[in-house]
Amino acid sequence: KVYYGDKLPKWAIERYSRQILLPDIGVQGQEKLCAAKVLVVGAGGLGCPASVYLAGAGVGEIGIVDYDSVDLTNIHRQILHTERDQNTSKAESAADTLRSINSHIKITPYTVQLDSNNALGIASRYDVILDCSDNVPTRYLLNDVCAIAKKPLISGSALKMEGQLTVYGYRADRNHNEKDLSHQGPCYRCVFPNPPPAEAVGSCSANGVAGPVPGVIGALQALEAIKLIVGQTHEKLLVGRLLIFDGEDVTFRTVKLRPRNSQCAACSESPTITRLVDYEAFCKAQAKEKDLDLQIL
Amino acid sequence: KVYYGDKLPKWAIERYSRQILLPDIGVQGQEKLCAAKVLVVGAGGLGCPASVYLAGAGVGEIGIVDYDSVDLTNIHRQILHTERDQNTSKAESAADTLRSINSHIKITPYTVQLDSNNALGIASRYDVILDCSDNVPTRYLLNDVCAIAKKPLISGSALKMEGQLTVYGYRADRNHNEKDLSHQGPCYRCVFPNPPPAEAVGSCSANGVAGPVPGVIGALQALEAIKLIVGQTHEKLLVGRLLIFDGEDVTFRTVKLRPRNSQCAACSESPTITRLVDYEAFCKAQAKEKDLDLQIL
Amino acid sequence: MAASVKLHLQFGGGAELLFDKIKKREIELPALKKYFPDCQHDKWNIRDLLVWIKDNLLRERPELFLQGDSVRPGILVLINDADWELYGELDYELQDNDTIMFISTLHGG
Amino acid sequence: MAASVKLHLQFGGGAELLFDKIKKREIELPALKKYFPDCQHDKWNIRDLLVWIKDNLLRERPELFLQGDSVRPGILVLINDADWELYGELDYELQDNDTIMFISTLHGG
Ligand SMILES: [Zn+2]
Ligand SMILES: [Zn+2]
Repeated sequence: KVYYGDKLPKWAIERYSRQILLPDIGVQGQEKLCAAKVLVVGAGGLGCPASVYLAGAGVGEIGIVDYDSVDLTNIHRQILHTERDQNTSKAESAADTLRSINSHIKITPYTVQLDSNNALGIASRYDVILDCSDNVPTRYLLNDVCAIAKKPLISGSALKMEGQLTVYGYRADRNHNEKDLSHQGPCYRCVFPNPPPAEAVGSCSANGVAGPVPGVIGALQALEAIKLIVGQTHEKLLVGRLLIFDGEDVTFRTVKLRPRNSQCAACSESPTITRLVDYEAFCKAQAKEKDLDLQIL
Repeated sequence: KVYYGDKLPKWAIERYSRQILLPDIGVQGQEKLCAAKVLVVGAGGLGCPASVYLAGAGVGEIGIVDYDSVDLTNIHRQILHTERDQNTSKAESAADTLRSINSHIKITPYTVQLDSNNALGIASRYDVILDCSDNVPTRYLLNDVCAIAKKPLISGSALKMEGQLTVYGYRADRNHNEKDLSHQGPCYRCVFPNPPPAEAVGSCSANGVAGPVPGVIGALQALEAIKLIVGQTHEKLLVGRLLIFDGEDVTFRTVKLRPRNSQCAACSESPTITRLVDYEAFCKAQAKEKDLDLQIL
Repeated sequence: MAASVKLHLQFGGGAELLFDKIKKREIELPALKKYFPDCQHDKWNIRDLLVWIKDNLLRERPELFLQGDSVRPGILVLINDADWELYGELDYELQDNDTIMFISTLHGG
Repeated sequence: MAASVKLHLQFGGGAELLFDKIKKREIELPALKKYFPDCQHDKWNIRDLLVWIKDNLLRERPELFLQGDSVRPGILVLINDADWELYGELDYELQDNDTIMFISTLHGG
């Protein structure tokens, strides 16, 4: 290989030039992106736009997890799947599209339901986890995985015309640009120690979602992942801040979250959760989206 | 054809169910989407995400204009093009991907440089225009086209880590949900009567852009188009409001623009611009993106 | 005796469905002792506000909004765009013109 | 004689590149007559502020920010998140704690 500069080959300098030009990325940032490994959990409305921008940016390894297969009702928002992909694995379908966009990176599809037995093994292969899932048990599972494995979790969600986004479990000690290396952002359990009652939880299949809404949140998840990988500090990231988007009138607000809880069951110095539990039991809910009763139409 | 309800066939009710469930869309809104015609000008960083969500939503006809061909440096943000599409027409490449996502809609690629001779002819076939272009002359051209043809213009832009979005030329008289049918939003010339000096204008190829930034803005352009088509009123749309996004720290703000200028050269009752002019001369700039000088790398 | 308090209430993330689907409301609370004659303190706090909301605004299924004397898990309370935990949660004394927001967390994707 | 005025200045869309790449600044303007002894009016307006910015903050290529006594075409001036045209443009009298934002319009895609 012919290297240009220290590590990046010349083709990469040219191919990624539009982002290398950004002062916040540069050649060094691109080297970090090319070396980074990101796990995207969910190949749906959030995971599709998130992973397509990560692949475009040249993130070296992308894992994409989804147990489900492509349904025709997914396609309005799950932009990596085509009509021909119906009834095939979402993870495989997404991976195929991502490979066609960037043949220089490694894409690993996981057609599995993430659970307490397999999650740590899969997540430990990656540096950053994106929560693009669609149910409460998986969100607590991923939080605890990230707390145990000490990985940042970029958590997006979308329903109807609204979306939410924040970065959980950020640790400054991984980033030498930080002044205070002891800074840690809150985790999901710091803010939400208890799960919501199952009957209060909506789902895209039961309540609907406008396609561009997860599109916005998923793209922002990719942006936060890129910023995190190139070493932006916590003030620039959505650490300890929650973005709330309402597409109904296109309003965004960023609210300040509580700091990390020094007694948190998951992320404190002496956590009570030291291994994964049964999240469907903890949340009294299934780790899959609620189904739509088509009778209501 | 078997119709379900008044007009929508049963397959469409099922396929688009996730957005039909939304109170703001419903079966009536979906009928409007299936009957709508949207022109997307630019198959780049904004036009790709914008058109993919419009195709997903079932917009009946989508035109996509781009004179350019796919370059490897585009792919990080122009998510409808794959590595195999290099050097082919961007409009054709985008159209092919959109067709694979939705075979029930009509996609028309236009591999032309939009100019004063062809713009009105193309735009008059559509109900709503999305400005996903990348240069100042095309932005003034599209504004005047929309003023003359009385079409709303959903204008997005992105550069480096920032994005902007607003709806120009909105006319309440096309929307029977509006209380005041005389309301008109400002056009681009109402706010910016004179073009900027050419040396003050940045471009994605010269200044760079983070891929997810046009991803966010393009998805929001699609959302505004969907809301406009289903009949949301101007208070809910970015009419007379400009969204400003800074990805550096993920801040969004919505600022209030001036109202329509009753003396506006383009959109007033007695406009001085009654036919298209030479926009490259008016802007003292070429209607194409500034090129990157790769020497600087 | 403390005066009345004007508040901006906001509901989102689905919490508005329990409140006639209205996302933004301007309310004016009467003097606290007028509303709760037996109350031991002088100024409205969030705990009092939740009772007032239950009495005056909550249309259906209070268990989807309240649990005990607090909000149910999964609803984030924001006082002027900051997590209420930063301000003492239920004991925060409401100030004139405060914006109090109740956001249901979303889990869809 | 009018007192000093504190302002939040913000630059975006590339306009910050002319100001040491700093997007947000807190500034305090001295009493107007102190800065412009020959001035015929008492209170700072935007016209005065632009001169002050040129003298004190603008590092390079003033023609990319100013044109005549106003800002160049393509820069939107916002007074507390509203287009300055709604407030009299150059003649708007600055109030303590105003946020004045200069946003370059973007054209990329
Ligand atoms: Zn925690
Ligand atoms: Zn006008």
